Formats: sequence, C-alpha cells, structure tokens
Amino acid sequence: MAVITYRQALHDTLREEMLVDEDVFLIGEEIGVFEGSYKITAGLLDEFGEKRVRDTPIAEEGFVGAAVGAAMLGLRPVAELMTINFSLIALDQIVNHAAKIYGMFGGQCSVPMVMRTPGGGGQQLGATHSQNIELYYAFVPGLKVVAPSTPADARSLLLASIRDNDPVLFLENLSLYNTKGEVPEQAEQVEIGKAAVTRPGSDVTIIGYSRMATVAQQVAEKLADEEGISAEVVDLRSLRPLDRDTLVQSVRKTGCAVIAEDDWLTYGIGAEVAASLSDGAFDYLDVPVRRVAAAEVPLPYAKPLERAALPSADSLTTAVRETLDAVGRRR
Amino acid sequence: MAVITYRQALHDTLREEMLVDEDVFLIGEEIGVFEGSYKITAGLLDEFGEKRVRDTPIAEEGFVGAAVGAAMLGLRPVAELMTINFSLIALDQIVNHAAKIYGMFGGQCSVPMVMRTPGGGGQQLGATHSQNIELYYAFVPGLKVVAPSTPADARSLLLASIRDNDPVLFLENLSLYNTKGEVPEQAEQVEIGKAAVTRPGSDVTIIGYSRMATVAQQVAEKLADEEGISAEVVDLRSLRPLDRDTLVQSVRKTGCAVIAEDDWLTYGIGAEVAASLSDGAFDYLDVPVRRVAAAEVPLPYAKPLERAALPSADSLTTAVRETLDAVGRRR
Amino acid sequence: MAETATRSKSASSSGSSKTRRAGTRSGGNRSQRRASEVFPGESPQTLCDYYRQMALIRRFEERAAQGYTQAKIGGYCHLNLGEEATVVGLMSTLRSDDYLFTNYREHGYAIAKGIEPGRVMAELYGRSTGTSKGWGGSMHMFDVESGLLGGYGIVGGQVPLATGAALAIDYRSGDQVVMCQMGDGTTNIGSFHESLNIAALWNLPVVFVVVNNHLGMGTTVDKSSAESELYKRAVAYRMHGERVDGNDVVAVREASSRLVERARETGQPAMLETVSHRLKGHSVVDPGKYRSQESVEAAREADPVAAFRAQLISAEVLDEDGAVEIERQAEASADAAVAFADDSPHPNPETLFDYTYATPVANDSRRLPADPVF
Amino acid sequence: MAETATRSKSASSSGSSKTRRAGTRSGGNRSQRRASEVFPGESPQTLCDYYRQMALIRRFEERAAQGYTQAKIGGYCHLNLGEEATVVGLMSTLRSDDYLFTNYREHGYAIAKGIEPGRVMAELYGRSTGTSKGWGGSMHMFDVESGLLGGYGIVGGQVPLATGAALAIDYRSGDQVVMCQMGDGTTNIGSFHESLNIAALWNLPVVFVVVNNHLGMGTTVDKSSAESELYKRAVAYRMHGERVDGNDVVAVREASSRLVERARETGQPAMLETVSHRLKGHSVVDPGKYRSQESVEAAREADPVAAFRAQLISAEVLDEDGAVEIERQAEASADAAVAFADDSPHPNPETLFDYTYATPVANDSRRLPADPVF
Ligand SMILES: Cc1ncc(C[n+]2csc(CCOP(=O)(O)OP(=O)(O)O)c2C)c(N)n1
Ligand SMILES: Cc1ncc(C[n+]2csc(CCOP(=O)(O)OP(=O)(O)O)c2C)c(N)n1
Ligand SMILES: [Mg+2]
Ligand SMILES: [Mg+2]
Repeated sequence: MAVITYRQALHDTLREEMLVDEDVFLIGEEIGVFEGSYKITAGLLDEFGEKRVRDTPIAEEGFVGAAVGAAMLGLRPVAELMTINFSLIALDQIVNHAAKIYGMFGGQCSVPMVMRTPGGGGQQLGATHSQNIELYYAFVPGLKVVAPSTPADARSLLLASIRDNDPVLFLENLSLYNTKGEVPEQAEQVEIGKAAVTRPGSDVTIIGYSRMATVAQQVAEKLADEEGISAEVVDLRSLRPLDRDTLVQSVRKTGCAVIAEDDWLTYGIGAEVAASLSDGAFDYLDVPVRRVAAAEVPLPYAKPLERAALPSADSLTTAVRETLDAVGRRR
Repeated sequence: MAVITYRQALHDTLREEMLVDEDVFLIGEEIGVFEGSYKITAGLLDEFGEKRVRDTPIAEEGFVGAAVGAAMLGLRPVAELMTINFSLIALDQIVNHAAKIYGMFGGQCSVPMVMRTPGGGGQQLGATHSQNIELYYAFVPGLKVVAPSTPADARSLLLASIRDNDPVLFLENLSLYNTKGEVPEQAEQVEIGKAAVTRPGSDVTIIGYSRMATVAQQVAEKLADEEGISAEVVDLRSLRPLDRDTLVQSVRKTGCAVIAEDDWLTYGIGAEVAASLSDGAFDYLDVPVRRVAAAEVPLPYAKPLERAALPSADSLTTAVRETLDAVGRRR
Repeated sequence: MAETATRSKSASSSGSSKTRRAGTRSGGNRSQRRASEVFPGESPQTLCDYYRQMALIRRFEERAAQGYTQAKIGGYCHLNLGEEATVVGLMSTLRSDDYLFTNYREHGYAIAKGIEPGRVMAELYGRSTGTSKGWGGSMHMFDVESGLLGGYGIVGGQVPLATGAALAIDYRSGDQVVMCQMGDGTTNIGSFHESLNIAALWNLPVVFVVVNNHLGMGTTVDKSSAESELYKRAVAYRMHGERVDGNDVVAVREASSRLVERARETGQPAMLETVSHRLKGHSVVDPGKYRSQESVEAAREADPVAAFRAQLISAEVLDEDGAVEIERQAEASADAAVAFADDSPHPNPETLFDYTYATPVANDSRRLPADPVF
Repeated sequence: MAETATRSKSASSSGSSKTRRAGTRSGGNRSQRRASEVFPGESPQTLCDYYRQMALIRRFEERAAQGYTQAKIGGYCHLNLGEEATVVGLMSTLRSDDYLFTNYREHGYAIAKGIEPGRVMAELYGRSTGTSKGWGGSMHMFDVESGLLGGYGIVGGQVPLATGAALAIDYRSGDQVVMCQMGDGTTNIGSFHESLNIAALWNLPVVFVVVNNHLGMGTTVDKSSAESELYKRAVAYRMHGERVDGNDVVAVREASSRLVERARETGQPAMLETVSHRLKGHSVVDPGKYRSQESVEAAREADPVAAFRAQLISAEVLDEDGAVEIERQAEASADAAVAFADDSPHPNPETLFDYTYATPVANDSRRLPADPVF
C-alpha cells in the first residue's frame, strides 16, 4: 500500500497496462514530446516509443475517430482529450459513432476504447475552459462513464476501463491530479457501474462524484468533528450506468440527502440523482433532496466572480446544515 | 384564425420576419435549391434570393460558426440544422462560442441568432438519426431553448426567438411538421421561458414538450372521455429557462405527475422536471413523479424494436393509470 | 498530382506486382480480337463478370425502390443507381480481407464486396437475417466476414474511422488496405480534413475514394466546394490525388488497383475521385425537382450499365442474348433477395437490450417506456 | 499561389491604391539616405513607430509573465514574445474599423490594434477596467471600439466566427476587412477547413493569418501538418496563399497590406503565413524542456525586436540613445499598465448574473451554489 497522487496512479496504471497488453496504446495531443498537458503520460514516449504513444495534430474529431476505428479492429486505444471542453469537437465521433457501432450493427463489432479527460473549474480558465459537461456522455446509452475521486479508484477504474470492451469516458479533474491517497499494490477490480459508500453515517447522505466527492468527504469529517453530525458519503464513481440502488439504500436510512456537483444545477447530473431518490426513497425522505451546484452562468475569469459561482466546502456545509435543520436533526 | 400545419407556421413566420427585417437571413444545408430537407423553406430562395437564403456546404461547424460571427455584427441569422443529430458537429461553436460570447467578453457583444432543428425518432432512421438530444442545449447557460408543440406556438416562439438578442435553439420535431392547428392572424407574443397549461385538470398533471406534449394532450382527452379522469396538461415550451413555477403550481393542485419525454430517461429533461417537482411540491406529492421516456439503447431500425423502445400514447396512458391507481384516484 | 484520367490502361508506377489483374486470353477468334481492341488486356470473363455485378446492383436497387414504395422498407433509402461502374470497379480491387468503410449509399458496395444480396435486402426489410440483424437499415450495413466495416449515415463520420482502421493495420504490420468511400459533398466537412492530414502524416494504408456524383442532396459541387476538382484537395496533405471516369468500370478498376496496391506496399494513402451521375433523387422519396433538364439528360446518357452493355456488345464480348441472359439472372437474384427478405423473421422485441454493451455492466438500464424506474 | 516571400517590397497587383502606406520622405541627409537603402520607401517615423510598438509589446509581455509569477494573473497566460514583428506588421495594415479575431495569444494584438495597455493588463489582472471587464482573462480580450472581436481559447474557434463577420460585411456591402489570426497547429483542425472553403466559395473579405511559430504546444509543424508549408493549403480552396518572414515587420506589413486591400476591393479571401519563433514556453508556466538546444538558439538569434533595433541603428534611423529612449518609454508604459491594473477594482460578485443573457428572460436561474432551488 503506497500513498501516491492521483496523477501518479493514472500514470502507473497506463504504464502497467501497456506492459501487459501490446494492444493498448495512447493517443492524444501533446501526450508524447510535451509529456501531456497535465503530465499524466510523462516518460511514456521514451519508454514505449511513438507507436504506443502517439502525438496527434490538434484535431479532436480526427484523432478520437481514429481511435474508434482502431478499436473496431481490436486495439485498445486510450485517448487523452486535453480537457473535457475540447471533447465537444469530438462529440460526433463519440456519440454518433463510438457509442452506436455496437448496437447499430447488431452486436457485430465492439469498440474497446477509453477516453480520458479532465473537467473542472476553479483555475480561472474562463468560460470555455472550465466546464463540467460529463452529462453529455452520461446521457448516452452505449457509453460507460466513470468519475473516480481517489487515487485508488483512479487506478482500479482505469484498469477496468481499459479492459472493458465498450467505449468508456474516464473523467478526471484538474484539481484532483495532485491529491494523494493510498493505493494498494495489487489493484482491486472495481466494477464499473457501482457507487461506493465512502463514509458511513446516519443523519444525512451527501452524494458527490469526482472533485465534489472529495469535498463531500471533507465536509462530512468536519461536521462530524465539529458538530457531531453523522453524514454518510456516497461517491457515485460511475455516472453511466448510475447505481441507483446504493443511493436509495443510503437515503432510506438517513432520510435526507444533499448532492454536491461541479456542473450547472438545471439538468445537471444531480437532477437525475435527486429524481431517483425522490422516487426510490419517496416514503423515507423527510425533506426535499438538496442540490449544491455551480451558478448557471458562463464562468467568469476574475477570481471573486469565479469563487462566487462555484460550489465549495462552504456552500456544501451550509446546505447540509440547512437540510438537517429542516428535519430537526441538528444538535 | 386559420388552421395550418406546423410546417406552414414555421415557413410563414420565417417569411414574414424576412420581409420586416432586412437583417434576418437563412443559412443552412439544402435550404435553398432543395427547399429544405423538410421543406420548411420552400419558395424562399426564389422570393428572397441567395443573399437571404444561403445554401451551405456540408459543414455544420463552419456554417453555424459563420452564423455566430454574422450575429456578432448585428445580423439575425436563422440557421437550419437538418436534424439535431448533426448539430453535434457544430456543438463547439454553439456551446463554446455562441453561448459564451456575451458573458465571456463582459456583455460587450450579443449573439442574436436562431438555430432551428428537428429532433425525433419513430421514422426508422436508426441510432444516429433519431436522437433527442435537446438536453445538450438546455443544459447550457447563455443559450435559450424553446420546443413548441403546436403551430400557434411554433409561430409565436419563432417570432420571439428571431427578435431575441441571444442564441436560441429552436427545437422542432419530424413528426410534428404535418400536424395542424389554429394560428391567429396576429401572432401573440409568447414569452420565452414560460410553460403553458394547455388543459386544466385536477386528478393528475401530465407534463410534456415537443411531440410528447401533443401526445400528452391526446392521452388526457381520451382518459377524460373514456374514464372520466381529469388530467391537467403542461407543455414546457421552454427548456431553458425552465418554468418551474408553473409546473409546481399544477402539481400542488393535482398531487401527482407523469412526465412524457422522447429522450432517454436517465439524465433526460424529465430528470430535472421530476427533481424540481419533488422539491417544490414536496408536501403535495402523493406518489413519486413518474417518467415515461425512451428505452436506453441505440435506437434500432427494425420497426418492432423501434416501437418497443419509444414512448407512445399507450405507455403514457399506462403510466398515468398506474399513478392514479397508486393514489387511489381511479374511478 | 495526376491530371484527370479517363482511362489509364498503363500499369501503375508502383504496386502493380500484386495487382489482381484478370489475365488476357489472346484468343484466336475474331470476337476476342475485337474485344482486345476495345478492352486491351481484359478477359471476356472478367468483363462479363463486371457486367453481371453491375446489372445485379441495378436490379437490386430497383427492387429496393419498390420495397420502399410498398413500405416494406422504412427510414431513408439512398440508391447506387448510376454509380454501378464505380462500385464494381472499386470493389474488384479489394481483397476479401481488405476493409471498406462507406457512407449510407452502400447497398451496391455491400453486394460487390461479397455479401449475399438476400442479406442486404433483409437489412433493408429490417429482418434478423440482415447484415446488421435489422438494427441498421439501409444506411448501416456491416459484415465482418466480407470486410464491410460499416455504412454510416453521418456525413463524414466514416472518414476518421477508416483512418483509424488503417492505423490498426499499420500498428500490427498487416498488409491489408482500407478503402474509405464518401461523396463529393463530404470533402467540405472538418473530419475529412482532419483525417486526410492524419493519414498522410502517419503514412496509413487507406485509399479515400470520393464518389463525385455532382450533387450533395440538391447542392452542386460548384456551390459547395471552392476547389471543385476535388482530387486536387489531396495536395493540402502532400497526398497523391487523381480523378477517373466513374462511368468506366475498367478505368475505375485500373486507378483503384494502382492506389490500393501502392497503399498495400508503401503504406501511402491516396485520394481517388470518381466522376459519375446520380440517376435518381438523393433518396427514394426525392423527386429531384431542383435538377435541370440537362443534368438529368446527361445522367441518363452516361448511364454506366447501358453504356457498358453497348460496349460489350459492340466489342463482341457479349451478344444480345448473352446480355439478356445476364440481366435475367440479375433479375432472378434480386427477386430471390426480396423473397429471402420477405420470408425472414422480424427481430424479437425481447432482444432490445442485447446490444447496448459488449461487456455487461452493473446497473444497466433495461427499462421499457411504460416501466417505472423503481 | 505565390512562392515564399522574404520581403516583398513591390506594391501588390491589386488594392494598393487604398493602402495606408507611410510616405517616403526623401531627405537630404546621410542617415536618411542610408535608411532608404535598407528600408526603401519607408519613413523613419513609421519605422520608429514600429519599433516603439514592438518594444512596448516586449515589455508588456515581460510584465505579464511577472504578474503571473506573482499570482496577480491566473488561468493560462500565452505571450507574444518572439512574434512582435508579426503582430505590429499585421496590425499596421488594418483600419480601426476593420475587425480582428485572434486566438488566446493576443495581448500584443490588442495593444497594436489600439487598446490602451492598461486595459489589457487590467484584463489579465481580472479587473472591471479590463477589456472584458475581468470576465475573459488573458485568452479572451474584446473591444468593440478598436475592432478586436475576441481572443478565443478554443483552437480554431475563431475561424468560423471571423468568416461569419466577413459574411456580415459582405451582406451589408461594407468595405471593412476581417483578419483572422491563428497558429500553425490550428491549420489541422476541421473548422479551419470548413471556414476557408466557405470564405472562398462566398468570396468573403477575410485574411486568414497563420502565425507559424513552428510549434503547437510542444509538437512541431512537421509532426502535425502533412503539408508543412502551410500557406500551400490555401490551394485546396483555390485561395491565394503566401508566406512571409514573420520576423521582418516591414515584410509582414507589405504582404498583409496587399492581401488586406485585395480583400477590401475584391472581396477575395487570402491566407498569409508568417514564420517566426516562440521565444519562451507555450504559456508562462511551460519551461519548454522538450525543445532542442538549436531550436531555442535559433529563436533567440532571430529575436525580431533585437534584430529590428540593430537594423534601425545600422540604417541610422535610430541611434543608441534614441533606441534606449524608446525602450524606456515602453518600459514606462508597461509599468503604467501594471499600476493601472493593480489599482483597478475587482468585479463585484453581485454582477455574477449580469451577462448570461442580452435579452432578459423569464425564469432565468440566479442561484448561487448554496441557494436552494425553492
Ligand atoms: C453531418 C451531416 N450533415 C448532413 C447530413 C444530411 N445529408 C445526408 S446525405 C447529404 C448529402 C451528401 O452528399 P455527398 O457527400 O455528395 O454524398 P451522396 O449522397 O451524393 O452520395 C446530406 C447533406 C448528414 N447525414 N450528416
Ligand atoms: C480545440 C482545442 N484543442 C486543444 C487545445 C489546447 N491547446 C491550447 S494551445 C494549443 C496549441 C496551439 O498551437 P498553435 O495553433 O500553433 O498556436 P500557438 O499557441 O503556437 O500560438 C493547444 C493544443 C485547445 N485550446 N483547443
Ligand atoms: Mg454527391
Ligand atoms: Mg504555433
């Protein structure tokens, strides 16, 4: 068991899978000579050469589509999309091709590929470079979408994604790359499609994914320490499929829930979570499910504006407190 | 008051706006010589010439982006995207540019443009040509998204959209083009952002938009006639902004709701509607909000499979009946 | 960059060694002498086989149009009428383990690549015996065995995929070649540009074939492509490009064979533009009212099936009876395809959730519209 | 297609009549004679003004790098270091009512197009006095008055927009021209292809300028563009393309002026490739470790600011004191810009919902993260 960063976990897993499977190769912009915009692939070009680590022109549609085509012949491309914002350019190849080929041709040809990409705001990158649009993928049957929040999950879910025979959108987050956590030497097999209860509790359920799952964890710990609140934390981990059962089970126990998400509120990932909980835990909910999400604006560059627009430990804490107040469960 | 088709209402409105405002022009694939894939623009090239009715190469990103650029200089382009499926190719220009330019530059430059596009399945067009991905637009602050279901709304909302100074995604539907309805000579001004109660009722609220709003209407009428059920029907009309108040008001009255949507269930438009109702009408809901949506598969071509996958009057009727049974309100 | 070729009979500068060229039978009789003047180096058998295939595609497409009119076929239905020489010429140059990616106008390609016409018609009819088990329809045929890696309905969608398949061949040092068919209108979309650049940059064995039928749906090449001699666009990628008469099956075969074998041997991609006409509307429902009388006339006059038939007869490769016999057989095959399709079972609605994922996954939704979430 | 130009001093074949060319002062003294040998037809005043602007951009960018290191500036920050001659040469050919679209590497363009350096720096500092009121940051400058219609952070994003702006000019029969700046790496993306085709097809007055600094982020042109002589790509659209030495401000001015005026008079688009070097990393945080020693050396040696200074001195347009004085002024302006930025107010968080829509709309969400929906 070693404590490593999320970045390192990704890097090591890519490397190991490349070592064990000749069919795995990396493709993307600036992943080789430049070593990756966020340095996930540092050193891999030197180790594996240009065949296995392929720098592409700036052509998201072209190179993602090429990865889909290569996967159709049985290779296992791991494409890096520099940030999820640029993935819009490749969306037709992902939604209309990668996600459709298996079904549209009656199950004759699978598309075993991974698209790694970070989302996330809070770095003052402005409106076009700070989006959380995983919804665009989570909505699409035929795709699988995972969003690990810890180095350990990053490792096991990347492993599972590469070995999976379907196209997987693997969501990372700019602000998670430097976070640290324990990662077992032998990665456990984490199943795609399963959420995790990362902290047991009884007063309230806090649900998050990606960065906000870690914020949820921190908030829960702080509330426990400082206010004796017992919050259960659920990390979605998989956005498609969505593990409704785990969510509902938790809320049937706690009777209330707060969802923390980095994307915009209306139609965001949390909308489905709230809808599912309101349905599956209808008789157990003491108050409405509360959502903490980004303000619905093109995210401004200036720090005070950006800070006001994005969810944080503070806004989540407020929402949890207010939820507990509403059910009269604050001590 | 004339009874005309949805297609005719669109055509006439485009024509009238072109007559009154020199800055309005049409741009899109096959809208001129071919008269539009669905013939909305028939005759307009002859009447207005190539400057006002511009056939483009097959280049969704290029021509939509060109429309955005032209709008930045104050023209009012109405772009036709042949179907919403092809709009994915233009998504970067729509989401990262049209929707961002006003905010990202601090309100200096507005983008007064309309993107007309039909969605819809049920025509055996297969997995890539039958999608309902209005969610991709409804999710984005900076865009406005309207989805009229009647000829009258098609007319007034198109008028409002063309006169609006923001980018508006105007959602049509293949199966609505031939539907007929009364359209007042003088179009009333319908405000973007407002839902409509299209049928008052007291037993249950049925909510839909675009094609499913008309199905909801039919189902409600049939249930009234045949089973004496009083269903209130709400047509969302605007997906962004979403008129939560009108929805909540209705459900506070009826105590239960069924949402009918053509898109996929998980993360679909109905998720937000259900989440909002479960929150805003928390104390009024007698049973969970029910959703009727498409099966989550790449839509197959073969008729029996396609029919099984798509929502219909039958599946909506079943859901409404089951909801009423659950609250014990069926007579 | 080669100039417009009408019929390049010379072997290509590279790659001819592996070309599957039909041997010339230097026969002693008059008709073979005559044939070898009009079709030097071609065996009558090969020529007849081309005609057989072209006639079959013609009849097949006519049946498809009928089936559509009878509502046996749904969705969109785009036909290869007028493109038979191109289709047959191109397909004759691919090995069965070479890969083909096409657009949605691919019935003829599917047949000429080696799929049973019955299975192609069954796909149009949406039956389980179809090339995509009824999941794809007219626009989305697929067959692993014959190497048809898909017809695609999104304009330009197949181009990055084909490039990626060529990348996989290169990755595995295989000797297959990918052919990527598309229409003239497709050269204006971004994926075309991105993919040709990538293919040239990485030296991938893919031949991009642009079937120039002068029209997108109703938009002419002149109105959509600033460089209307489309093959010249290859120059933006330092790629070889050339143009050939798409109504001439032998010319298409020659050019394609040269570029395919060049790709096979050197890995170099190329672009081949074939020029022909669309005989009917964009799809079966399109009456084509926007077309000028001349354009329609020109198309009819250039009809590659009729023209090739006349050539074969004048070259005495075939006599009238022989031609009629081939057409009779083509008709019989097309009818058999219809019968097969009509007799085939519809897919069972219970299979609806069978092809969402290749690897089963926890919590996958298998909800029908009337099913509640919980 | 023109061949590579190094310094085309001749007037263009078309469009020269409207060129705003600085008049030649045929002076009597030695230094002016000397100057007119090295810079025939150029007024010393114009040349000094170019140097003034180049020096200002150099100092400004150095201050921006400092501000970034001091965390006064956030996000990404891409500098024009090494591209000063290109920037100044290009901008000198635009009228103030001509429009400019650029990528995210646009501080220099903003200044040279006529925006107060203080407002540019204030945008970097995220202040309300900035060109985008602090909403855009380094990558997203905008100014209606000076015709800067935006820096854009999405590679290729500005190209369709610029084409559309040219369409609007054409629509209104205006006589403005649009310049669309982009980097070498941008020529590989689909929007480039789609837009150049549209601009050529519709004859729109836009000059596409490709600033070839040899690198995307760390990827060289050879590794990303199959046709690495980028200006040649214009041929795929029957568009005029040419290349010019981007380190030579006068050469850039000449070529740009010719193409801008040609666009103004005939509506014809064109592509101009300027070749220069990026002196530092892709953005301020990039140490550029991937670059070869030679490449770094070559860039340093070609430094357009140092080279132009030396030329001006050797041509006796300036003496050392004059040069130092200009640099001192540049430094003062850059410092003043920093002071202005630093003193400017931060945007008020209460303005967060002010710029989502230009036309107010019912039921718009104005929820902060901690606010409940109901
Ligand atoms: C991305 C996209 N845009 C638009 C369409 C609608 N469409 C279908 S076929 C077609 C014309 C294609 O013309 P061409 O490439 O010349 O092929 P052809 O039909 O002539 O074989 C268009 C515009 C589409 N399917 N996909
Ligand atoms: C669509 C898109 N893909 C990737 C990026 C990340 N990115 C930012 S700058 C850049 C390199 C651009 O190179 P070039 O066009 O030569 O411009 P330069 O930075 O050299 O001025 C890349 C890949 C982006 N911003 N947008
Ligand atoms: Mg065509
Ligand atoms: Mg560059």
